[in-house]
Amino acid sequence: MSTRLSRDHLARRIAADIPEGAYVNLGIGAPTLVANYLPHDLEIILHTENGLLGMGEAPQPGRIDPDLINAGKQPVTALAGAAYFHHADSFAMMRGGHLGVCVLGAFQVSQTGDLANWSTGAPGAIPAVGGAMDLAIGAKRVYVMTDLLTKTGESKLVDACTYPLTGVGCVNRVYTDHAVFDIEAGRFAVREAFGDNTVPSLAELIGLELIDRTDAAASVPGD
Amino acid sequence: MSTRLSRDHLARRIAADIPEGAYVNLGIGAPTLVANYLPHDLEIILHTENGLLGMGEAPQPGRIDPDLINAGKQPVTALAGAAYFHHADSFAMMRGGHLGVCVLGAFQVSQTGDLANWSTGAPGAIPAVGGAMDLAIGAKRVYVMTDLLTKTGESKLVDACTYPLTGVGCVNRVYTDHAVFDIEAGRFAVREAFGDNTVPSLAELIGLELIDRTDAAASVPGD
Amino acid sequence: MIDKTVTDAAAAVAGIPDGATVMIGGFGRAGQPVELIDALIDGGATGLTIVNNNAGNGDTGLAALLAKKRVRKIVCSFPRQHDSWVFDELYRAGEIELELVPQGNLAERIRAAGAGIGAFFSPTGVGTTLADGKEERTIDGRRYVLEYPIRADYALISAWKGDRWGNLVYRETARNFGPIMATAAATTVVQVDEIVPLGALDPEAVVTPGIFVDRVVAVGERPWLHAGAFVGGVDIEGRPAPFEASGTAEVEQ
Amino acid sequence: MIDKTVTDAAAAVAGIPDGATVMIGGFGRAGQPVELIDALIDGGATGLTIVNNNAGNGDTGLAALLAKKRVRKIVCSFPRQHDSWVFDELYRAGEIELELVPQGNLAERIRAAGAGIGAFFSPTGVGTTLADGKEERTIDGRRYVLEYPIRADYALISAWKGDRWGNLVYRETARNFGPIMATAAATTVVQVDEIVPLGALDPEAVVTPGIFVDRVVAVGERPWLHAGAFVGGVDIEGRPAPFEASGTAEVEQ
Repeated sequence: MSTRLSRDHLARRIAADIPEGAYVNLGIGAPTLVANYLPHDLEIILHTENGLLGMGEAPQPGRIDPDLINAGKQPVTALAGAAYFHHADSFAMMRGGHLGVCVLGAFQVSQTGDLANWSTGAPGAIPAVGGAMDLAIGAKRVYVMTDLLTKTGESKLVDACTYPLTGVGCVNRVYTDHAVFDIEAGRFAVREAFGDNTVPSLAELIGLELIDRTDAAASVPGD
Repeated sequence: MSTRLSRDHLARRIAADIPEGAYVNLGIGAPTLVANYLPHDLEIILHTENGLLGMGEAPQPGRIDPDLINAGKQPVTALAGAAYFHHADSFAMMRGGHLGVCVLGAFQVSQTGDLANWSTGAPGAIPAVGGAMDLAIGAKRVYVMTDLLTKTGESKLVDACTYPLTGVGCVNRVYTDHAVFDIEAGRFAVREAFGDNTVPSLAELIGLELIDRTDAAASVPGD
Repeated sequence: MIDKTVTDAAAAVAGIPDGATVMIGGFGRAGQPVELIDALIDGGATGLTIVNNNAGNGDTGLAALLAKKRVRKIVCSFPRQHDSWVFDELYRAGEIELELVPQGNLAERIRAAGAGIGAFFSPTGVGTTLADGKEERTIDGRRYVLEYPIRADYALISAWKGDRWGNLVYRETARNFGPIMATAAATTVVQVDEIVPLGALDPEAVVTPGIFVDRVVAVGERPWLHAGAFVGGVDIEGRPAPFEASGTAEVEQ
Repeated sequence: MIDKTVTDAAAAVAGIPDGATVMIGGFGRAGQPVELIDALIDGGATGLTIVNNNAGNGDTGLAALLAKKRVRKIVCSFPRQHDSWVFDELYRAGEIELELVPQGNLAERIRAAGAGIGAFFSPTGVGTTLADGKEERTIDGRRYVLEYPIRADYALISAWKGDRWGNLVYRETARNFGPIMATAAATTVVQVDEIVPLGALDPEAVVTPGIFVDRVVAVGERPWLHAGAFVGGVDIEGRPAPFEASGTAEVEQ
């Protein structure tokens, strides 16, 4: 049994890779946890697709403002220095490549960087895509935050996605509970293996050949 | 010698056709005169392509504000109820068909409604188009204000334009110093002949068959 | 004198015919023009095509319109939510048609309609099932799909303050789709908290110039404001909620 | 701490290389970033491609840059004006290349670059010589030409006030091309009258969010303002001008 990071630890790990001054969009679900671990002494500007740059923390219960929500429709606050804008401008910002980083959940990521995170394609399921496809192709760096394995033990890192795609060749890095992977020329490259995970043990779990980049110096991603 | 309206009288004549509540863009040059004859008791909202709805009169000399100009780069004022916006929004407003009326000058108008007003095509001339092509295709009703004849006596109303086009099939009405013409199914229709001009005398000046609509009830253009 | 104000929501939505395409502003509940939707329900129009980011929340507003079976088709990006049970049931019963559009393409297609753009190449959705059957082109080495404008007969939106010329300002993230929908409909109808005198809105801060607006109706101040200032004391759905010092907020996810 | 402010115009334009494409804001003189242009001249970069609505007025600002023969090509909608003698002479001598673009296509192409749109179908210019060689398509019975984005290496723009995050507000029609150029350049440089504390700009009224801005420099209050209020007393070129009660303004046409 290999070491697995808790979801909160993984959020902390991702937060550590986000530099001061970055413009960041955190997808709904687990990625929103990353906000809890961004250092308070650094200025990192959060974008929410529904028209706000400079999103702050959740309000106190008595101070909920139904006009001020995030993409998950949760109440939020706005920082000094925030700006509001309409939806066409908000998605122009995303599509135009102005966001430095987005963090998204995933059902599957392929070794060519394809992302599937919006639909299982199950018959009868009600589809809903929201802004996922815009984020996937828009941010300068697209990070995925996910468990490595499904509940039934299959790898979410795959040769080719079987679920409907969100974006083609768009993922730069995958943060999983077992390890951090970069996408390098059509292959997964292990950048950091957590605990007793090793490149060979990860390759066995995933069923793909992996590049070993665990000796690479920790890099600060550009934004 | 036929009766000719002065430029100011023609501006007054055009102003009389603009209903309250209309959103209007007046092209640079002679069309700007129309503003002088819009009734003060009616609210008519002037658009200037450089980012203002609700343009007012020229300022007093000591109150010139270089930040507040019209498309002709003359100093103007802004009315209560005005709004500023950037160039993409301003031209979206034009291109999207939201302006009710624009009034443009012309070198030539063809009987199919083609407009030529931006270039004589003379060799060595420096071309400049500005917003003319956007206005020509954008406003719901495109009015032209012009002398009927050039200085050398040729008709500016023509079978087909010989000057470079500004827009194709875009003109709805031509206000000239001799008469007012509508474009009807590929022909000029005389709507109103000034003074001793008649449909036959106008046809002779222009050299084209004209439709006689001088008995049509004066209509208020829609916006 | 130009006066686009009308006295009540019924007058504001008057004339919307059966079969109309109606854009409805809002992102979830924020900016949803609930009073206009209620008036639309009362007006009886049916067979509608609705354009909205979502497909209704809870049992009010857009969800209530759906529940009355007035909607033939919905164009949206994110129908499935924890509180979209009205839509979910209609969809599973095959009683409503869904056109699913990625949110940014939805916004840009609405803008394109208002801006007179015939079509545009978007990188969003390329290679996905939502681009099936769409024209694709590679420009400067990047793949794009061709997207067409979305126009409407009516737009029903919610703003914060408006004047009799129809100039509008919004409030926080309730701005969302309002400004672009206002540009894309033949008739734009707006509910505001308050109609202010002409000149009271800063011309530098007007978000929707009146040229895009046809009718404005005041519906009174939203419950979490008092005299224009935020006072809170509501839950995320805007219902008055007495909070204990130790209380926890009801939070959607 | 994020601090995009720089101490002087020279630092603001540092690094602009020979051959760069530089967008310069302004419509005529309004909103023209004269101090940044002067710094660009002092910096010595040459062989530039300039994107601006016009091609310079009088002998200052953009005209001065042209006069120094630093500009290889200009992309604009309206080069010929009563005071564009610098450009006129260069053009007639064949010393500058001109790409003439209808103003709305210029604006929309700049916006498209900032918004990640690959190309768009515009009705403007259809059937004219300015559409020669462009792809044409009829959509829903209307003719359109395909227009591509205009991107830049640098944008030099002028705003009224900014903060250290780069949030900007503009003043009146000096807003013009600033907000869209800010989105379309790899590096956006802004001159403002004044840098205000973070939080001093109303988030509802910010026109350019800081995400689009890289460097901000304060150049002092424009001569026709005092403490943020309009006081006038200048001519249309912004020069102090003692006006008689009976005086006439110098007016451009």
